[in-house]
Amino acid sequence: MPINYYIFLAVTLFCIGVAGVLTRRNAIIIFMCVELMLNAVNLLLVAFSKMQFHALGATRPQAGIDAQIFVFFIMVVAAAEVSVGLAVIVMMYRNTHSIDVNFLNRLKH
Amino acid sequence: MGITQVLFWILSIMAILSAILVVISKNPVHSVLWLIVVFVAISGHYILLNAQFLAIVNLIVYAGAIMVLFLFVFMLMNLNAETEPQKNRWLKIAGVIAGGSLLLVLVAALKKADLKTQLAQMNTGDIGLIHNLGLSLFHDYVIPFEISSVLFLSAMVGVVVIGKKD
Amino acid sequence: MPNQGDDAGNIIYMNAILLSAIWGIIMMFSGIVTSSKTVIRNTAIIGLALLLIGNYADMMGYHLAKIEVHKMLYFDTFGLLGNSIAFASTLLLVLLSGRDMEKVGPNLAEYFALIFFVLCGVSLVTTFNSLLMLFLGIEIISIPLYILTGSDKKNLKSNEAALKYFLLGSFSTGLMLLGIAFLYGASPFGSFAVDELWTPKPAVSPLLLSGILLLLISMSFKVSAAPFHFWTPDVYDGAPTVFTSFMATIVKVSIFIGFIRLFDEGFGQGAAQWQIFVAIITAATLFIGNITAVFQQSVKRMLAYSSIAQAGFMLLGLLSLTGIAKQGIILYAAAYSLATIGIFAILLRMKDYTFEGFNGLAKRQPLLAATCTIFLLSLAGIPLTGGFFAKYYMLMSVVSTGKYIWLVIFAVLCAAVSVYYYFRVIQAMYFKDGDGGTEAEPSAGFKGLLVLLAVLIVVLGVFPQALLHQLTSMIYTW
Amino acid sequence: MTQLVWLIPVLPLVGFLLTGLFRNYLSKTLTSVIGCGTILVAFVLSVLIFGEVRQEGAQPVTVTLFDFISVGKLSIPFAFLVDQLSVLFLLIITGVGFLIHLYSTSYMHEEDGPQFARYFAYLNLFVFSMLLLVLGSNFVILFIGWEGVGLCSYLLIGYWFKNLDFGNAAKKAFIMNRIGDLGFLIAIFLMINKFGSVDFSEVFSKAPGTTVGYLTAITMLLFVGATGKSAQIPLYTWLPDAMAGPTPVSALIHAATMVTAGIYMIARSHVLYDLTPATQTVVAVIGLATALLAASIALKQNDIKKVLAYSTVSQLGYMFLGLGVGAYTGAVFHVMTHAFFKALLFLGAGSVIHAMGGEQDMRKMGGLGKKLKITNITFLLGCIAIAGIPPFSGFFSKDEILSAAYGKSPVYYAVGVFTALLTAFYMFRLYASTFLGTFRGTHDQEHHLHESPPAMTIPLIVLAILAVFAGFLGIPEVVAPNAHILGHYLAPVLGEGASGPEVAHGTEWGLMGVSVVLAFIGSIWAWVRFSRKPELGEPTGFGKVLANKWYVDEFYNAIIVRPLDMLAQFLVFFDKNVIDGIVNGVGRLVQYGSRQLRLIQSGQVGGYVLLMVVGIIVLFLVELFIKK
Amino acid sequence: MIPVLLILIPLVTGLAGFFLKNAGTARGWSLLSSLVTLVISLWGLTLAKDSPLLHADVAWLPDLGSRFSVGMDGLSTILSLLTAVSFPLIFVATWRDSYRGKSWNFYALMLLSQAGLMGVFLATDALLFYFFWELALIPVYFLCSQWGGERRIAVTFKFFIYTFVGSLLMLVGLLLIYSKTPDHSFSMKSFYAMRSVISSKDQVWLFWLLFTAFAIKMPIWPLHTWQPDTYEQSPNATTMVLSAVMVKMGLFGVIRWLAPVLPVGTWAWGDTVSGACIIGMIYASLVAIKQDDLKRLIAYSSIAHVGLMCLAIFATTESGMQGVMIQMFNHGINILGMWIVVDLIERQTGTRKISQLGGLAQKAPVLAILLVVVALANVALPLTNAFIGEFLLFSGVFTSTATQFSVVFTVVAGLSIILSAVYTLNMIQRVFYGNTNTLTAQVTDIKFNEKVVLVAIVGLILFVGVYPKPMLDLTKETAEFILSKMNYKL
Repeated sequence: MPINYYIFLAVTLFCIGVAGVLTRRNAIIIFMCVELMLNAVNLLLVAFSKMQFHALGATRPQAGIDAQIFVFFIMVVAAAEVSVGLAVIVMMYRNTHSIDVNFLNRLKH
Repeated sequence: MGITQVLFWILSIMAILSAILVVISKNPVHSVLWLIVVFVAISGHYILLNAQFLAIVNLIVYAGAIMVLFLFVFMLMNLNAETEPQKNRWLKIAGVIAGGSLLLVLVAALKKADLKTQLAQMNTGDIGLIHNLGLSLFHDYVIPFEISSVLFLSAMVGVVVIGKKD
Repeated sequence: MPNQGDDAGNIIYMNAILLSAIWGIIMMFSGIVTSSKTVIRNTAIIGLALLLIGNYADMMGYHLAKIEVHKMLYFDTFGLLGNSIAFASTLLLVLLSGRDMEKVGPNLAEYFALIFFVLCGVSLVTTFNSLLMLFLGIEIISIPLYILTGSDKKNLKSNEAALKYFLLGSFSTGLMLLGIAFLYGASPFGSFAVDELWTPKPAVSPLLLSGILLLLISMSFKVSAAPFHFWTPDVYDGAPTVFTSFMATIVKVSIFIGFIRLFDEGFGQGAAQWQIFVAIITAATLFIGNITAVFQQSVKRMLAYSSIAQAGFMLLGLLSLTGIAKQGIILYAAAYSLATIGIFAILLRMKDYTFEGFNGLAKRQPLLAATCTIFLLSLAGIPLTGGFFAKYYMLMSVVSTGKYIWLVIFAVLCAAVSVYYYFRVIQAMYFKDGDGGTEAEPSAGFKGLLVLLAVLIVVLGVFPQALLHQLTSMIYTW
Repeated sequence: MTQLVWLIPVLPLVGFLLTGLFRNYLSKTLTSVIGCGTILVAFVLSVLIFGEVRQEGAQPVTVTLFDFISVGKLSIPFAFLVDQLSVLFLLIITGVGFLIHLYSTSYMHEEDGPQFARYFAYLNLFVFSMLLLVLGSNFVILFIGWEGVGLCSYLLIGYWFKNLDFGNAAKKAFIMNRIGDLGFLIAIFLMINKFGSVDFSEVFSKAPGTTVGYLTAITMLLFVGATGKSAQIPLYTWLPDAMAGPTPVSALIHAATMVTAGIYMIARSHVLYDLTPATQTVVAVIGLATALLAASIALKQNDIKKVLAYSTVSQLGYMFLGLGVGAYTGAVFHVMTHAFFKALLFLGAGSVIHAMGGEQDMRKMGGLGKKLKITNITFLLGCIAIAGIPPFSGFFSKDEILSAAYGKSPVYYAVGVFTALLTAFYMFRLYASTFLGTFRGTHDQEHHLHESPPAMTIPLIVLAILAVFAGFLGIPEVVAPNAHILGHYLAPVLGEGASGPEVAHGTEWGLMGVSVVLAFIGSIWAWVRFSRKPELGEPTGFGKVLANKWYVDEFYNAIIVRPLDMLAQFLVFFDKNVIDGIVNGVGRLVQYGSRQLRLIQSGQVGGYVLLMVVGIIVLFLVELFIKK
Repeated sequence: MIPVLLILIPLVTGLAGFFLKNAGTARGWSLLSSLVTLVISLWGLTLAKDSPLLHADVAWLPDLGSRFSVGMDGLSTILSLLTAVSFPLIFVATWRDSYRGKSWNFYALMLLSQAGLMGVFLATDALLFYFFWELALIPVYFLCSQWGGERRIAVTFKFFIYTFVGSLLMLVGLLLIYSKTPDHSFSMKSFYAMRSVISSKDQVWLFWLLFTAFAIKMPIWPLHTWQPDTYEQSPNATTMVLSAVMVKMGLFGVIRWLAPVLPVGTWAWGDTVSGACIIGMIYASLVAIKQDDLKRLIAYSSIAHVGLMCLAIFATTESGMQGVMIQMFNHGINILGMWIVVDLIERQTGTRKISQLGGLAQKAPVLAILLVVVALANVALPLTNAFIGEFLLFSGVFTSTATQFSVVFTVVAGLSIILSAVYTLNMIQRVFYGNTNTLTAQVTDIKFNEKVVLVAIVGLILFVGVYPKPMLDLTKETAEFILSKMNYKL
């Protein structure tokens, strides 16, 4: 499979995520869109890992494995982020009974 | 056009469509569900790329744990379509345009890439197998592995600090 | 100096990382063991002192454990000096404002634990050798910061700041990861090692360039460079002041050191390819930071903008990437952190954070006013303070490359603008009358520490190389 | 002896310092003694030196005191030049100066101690500067004296500083002098530029090798200086106002000595002028015009001192005419005689004013002759002398100039002689309306009238004698060959041809005749007319124009003073609003920018992300299109 | 050795001054310190030109190619002497001025500014020079904004930022030159060698980076607007420092760090700058005529005088150069005298408005006489020091070969002589002559300390005016040296 298919697929997903972040007001949805972006990256990384393996596998049987491990770590981090993020959002909700980011405007200028 | 290609296209379209649905669906819960679909599709890609371990992890961690967490939160706050007032239209359009043009520039930047020849090797190669991953994870990547524990610790402490009543 | 041997980078001197992680855990439990704030604070102080010592040991080549790191980390004087500055600044911060942390909320032990974890991340970011470690480091720094920002739970501003920080932060993480992915795709060796990213190919692959660009953007976000600085004023303003001080100094400068490392060792050869972007970002940062700071009414928010402006100056070092630039960044880190910590410590003593709050401070608290003046002068880059040489090195580094002279001139003009808002504080303190709420009489120790800070700044301003003598040898080997 | 010449200026300086510093402690007598004594000694010294200089073949001596300014190749010593010309002026200055000091001791007696001392301090300082002026061996020293005398005249005119009009007069004098001085200064720079020196001998020796154009520039500029100092058109208007000062001051500074500095300077640098006929013409014309203009104005003045002032201006005009036509001796001769009779007249006027209790308006005088005998006689002699009636001194000197002028061009002569007529007329108008007829003042003035004390009358008498007989120092060739002692004496400095162009003897007799006749006509006409019924009413028609001095002051005001004033006013506005406005504008711009720019910090996460994305897009666009 | 002392003494005593906590003590302390400084600088005068005591050179920032090197040639000597002379005079003259609040800080800051000034004049290392350049400014900022008039804060702030912009540009300029030095050194020697290294093209634009700073400091029209306001608003003692000494920093900078380093640039812009100077002279003189506030009047007259000096620098002639060096000293002394008189008048009558004064000569004859002498020096009357200076300046400009407009320049500039006479005499007349009014009725004549100061000043004025030789000898070599560097052409 030509790699740039995967590149474009990933980039597309990524940009959909970005668009989501831009268009939604619900903090959690925004956060989900960020997760979507991360997954796009994961996909890309895996694709690249196979590409590298295809290119260098002959000389280095381990070639490309780094990327998959990286993806693993990304998932780890994402999990941590989600826990913290949701905690923050919940805290916010407790105080304001809203998770609408448009109401986040006490701090400005 | 072998079976792999067909699957690739199906999965890709599925991913993109459901991703779009994540963004546009009014009801947060639907968004979550669509996101899960996206993850499934991506896991499918992983399998195509013969990265079984990641495919599984992706399903368990993301589609399983994380998304469920999201759902819980939504339930907790019993949010539904009505509670999210719409952003004003112009900002929405601006957002879409911005996202679209970002896509454009990225594609424009990358299409010149001399990667036509480069292939992502499909459904062969054993680097994606848990055996190899484990080996290198606990050998070359032991340091980051240990370090990530710090990450979890801090996240844990954080959630405690935030969540605990006082 | 260390790691010049054949095993360079493999045997690592990770005292700092180990200690910070361990002490983080210790702090966690200290909360359970004791409820005495003093004990907790002192434990933290001891920990920080140990960190400092451990890091110094690193530099001297003594280490707790030999650990194979497989090129994940790479230790050089630059990074280690960066560490020491971060640790020392934290120590001073805790000594000066430890008591104010107690006021934030009940979870003092946890705050300290988080701070230690951040320091762990800091020492990763200053010594990473693999994009993975950079990513982890940055996340380990960010996640506790989200919490610390929101740690004043009842305060809506604090909540809001936390949420904003979190959303924007994770967004930028996404950008960074995309960049990393591109870099990996472009890497000829299929590796994340920093020194294997650049392709010596004649034609630079667009993949690589896009990757660099995305990393530049996400790092700019972390060091709050325009136009990716938007989180900074709100977060700094909303966060509890003591943690703002922590973020604005330690975190920012250490990420800067990582920034420099990444672009120097990763993409140094290809500087011509991306310098223009750095130049654009620098100009924008200087402009927005300085101009916007002029009209602020709250000193705290003004300092937020000023930290953006200062970042703009540090970016000049990234632009030139010469030996002088590296020295300069270290010096800048030191001078800027010291001054900012000092000012925030004084700000914490004030009843109201507006400029009016400072009116007549010189009458009420001559010493506070005097030291504060020195800090401000340093930030403004007036000679005889460390700030001057910090800026001087930055300008020098760019000038010595002979390019981007226009940027240098633009930078000094912005520096002139910066004088405007820094001196507004001095004017308020000395030349205006009024009682911005009579502050609690600061303790002798507090005063002593302020004086110490001031003296340090002046020493840096007269003999900057007292700090840099270690680097210089290294610099000239390049 | 000559080596001691430096004592001559130093003595008055010492006098100045003593009287100046200790003015609160010195008694008036002591002050007078110091003031007059120093001058007297200086005078004696001058006489001694004169004794040496007048011998045949006495070479000019340069006495260098110390190195004043030396920069690069230019070296300006502080040196004095002793030769016939300078010594002659020494005599006049110290001699007349002494008499006037003496006179002042009683004239200024009403002043209380310190003020009295201040007066003498100024006076001594003036003598010092004047001596510096004539002794200087190069143009810079000359210039130092030149400005020094200007300063003293400023101080003395404004001596009664409580009266602001006097102050204004003083200021006017100083500033107008300054205008002239600028010309002088630039002339000096021209010399430095060309000759690399300002030393008389060097400059004069190098001058012939220089282009006429350059020399013309120098001479013209020097002349500009002279017009300032010696009150010639266009810078003469300060002199009449200068009468604000005490009368002895007018006598010394504004008649006898200072105002003749211009003549001295030109005579001194006659070498240059001989080389530049163009300038000579200008000098002559200006001199003549001044003489006529001033004389015409003098016809209608009622202030006794004003009349004398304008007559001074016009006499100075004569001297410049003399210089212009090359009759340097004549000019210097006239300087001398003028010094005598004009000083005499001023002092006489002073005596009158003294007697009248400060009254200066002739219309309130008359018939004073009976009361003030000595003053009357001496004043009359003075009038005759200035009117140019032989064998009084004025006749010879004026006649010498006029004949030379005729030699140059009959027109000069015609105008000059007409001026002489006017001179005779207004002088006797003055005399008649003051001393003849009946008294027109108030009663207490009348019974207060008295002759002045000897301290005032003695100088009058001495000056009268000089005014009468000084003429015989310069008897024309036609009358007695080789009898021109002065010309003979000055020959080494001014050269043999310094009496101007020769005129056939017959014509010269004729010329003398004409001028004498006119002088007589003028005098007698005025005597007859004004001794009976002096004019008291306001002048009308042309007389009014004359009485208002041809409205020259008003004219200057309109074309120079007021425009400058308006310009200055405008510049003040400009400075405040435009230049400073721009500076402040920059500051405001920053403020405004700040106020606008902080609005992008909208507080909306969405907005932030949007802007960030836009930033990313922009960077990528740069990457794609702009970079290479 | 000596230069180091000249910098250190005021610095140390100044820092100590902050802890005196007593107005009287501080006053005496600062006077003492300044006197010691004076003695030392006089000692320096007695030494031979090549005496090792006149130079000091210590390693400071090896990696930056900057050393703590100070030295005294003719130029530095004359200006450090000016600094050393003026401060005691100022302290004595303003002995009776009282300052609100912690007045000991006032004296401490004064001493610090003296240290800064000394450093500026003595530094033979460009970076060190810049260092002190800023240091001299900071204390003045505090002095003015703390103890000035009612508009002090805004005005001083403007002054500070204005000059700061300039000096930052200068820093960039110095850096650029430094980065081109082959031996990477800030030393004067290496800088003076740069004139052949830096291409004419670069010199032409580098010139402005440096000159802007100097022009603002002098100040040259049209960058002068900060000056009258600042002088007006500053406390008198500070105004004296500003105008007597600080103004000279700009001129000094041009002579020492601009003209010899970038001769081509200097030649290239000579006419432009001279033009500005000329305009400034006439402009300032005319504006001065219209001023009612004594301080503003003197401020503008100072602008005019400085314009002339700057003009002479760019004439690059020997007499011009020496004239500038001497005139810097003279102008400092004279204007100091003027300020002292103003200070007296203000303290006694409580006003500086010329229109409200009058008749002081009756009340204070001594003051009147002394002022007249100073004022005459201000209009450059012969036998006063200023005459020597301006004579040399004018002849320098006139005989200049650097420009073809020398004659025009001289003549137009000469007009300012006349104008200066106008406003000076106006001032004298309206302040001292005429009759007294309610304000001036109870004025008393000057006290002992003021008399001492003014007499000293008048003495200096006359001595230099009559016997300038020592000064000329002092500056001769330096002037020739600088010119030899300036006359270099690429």
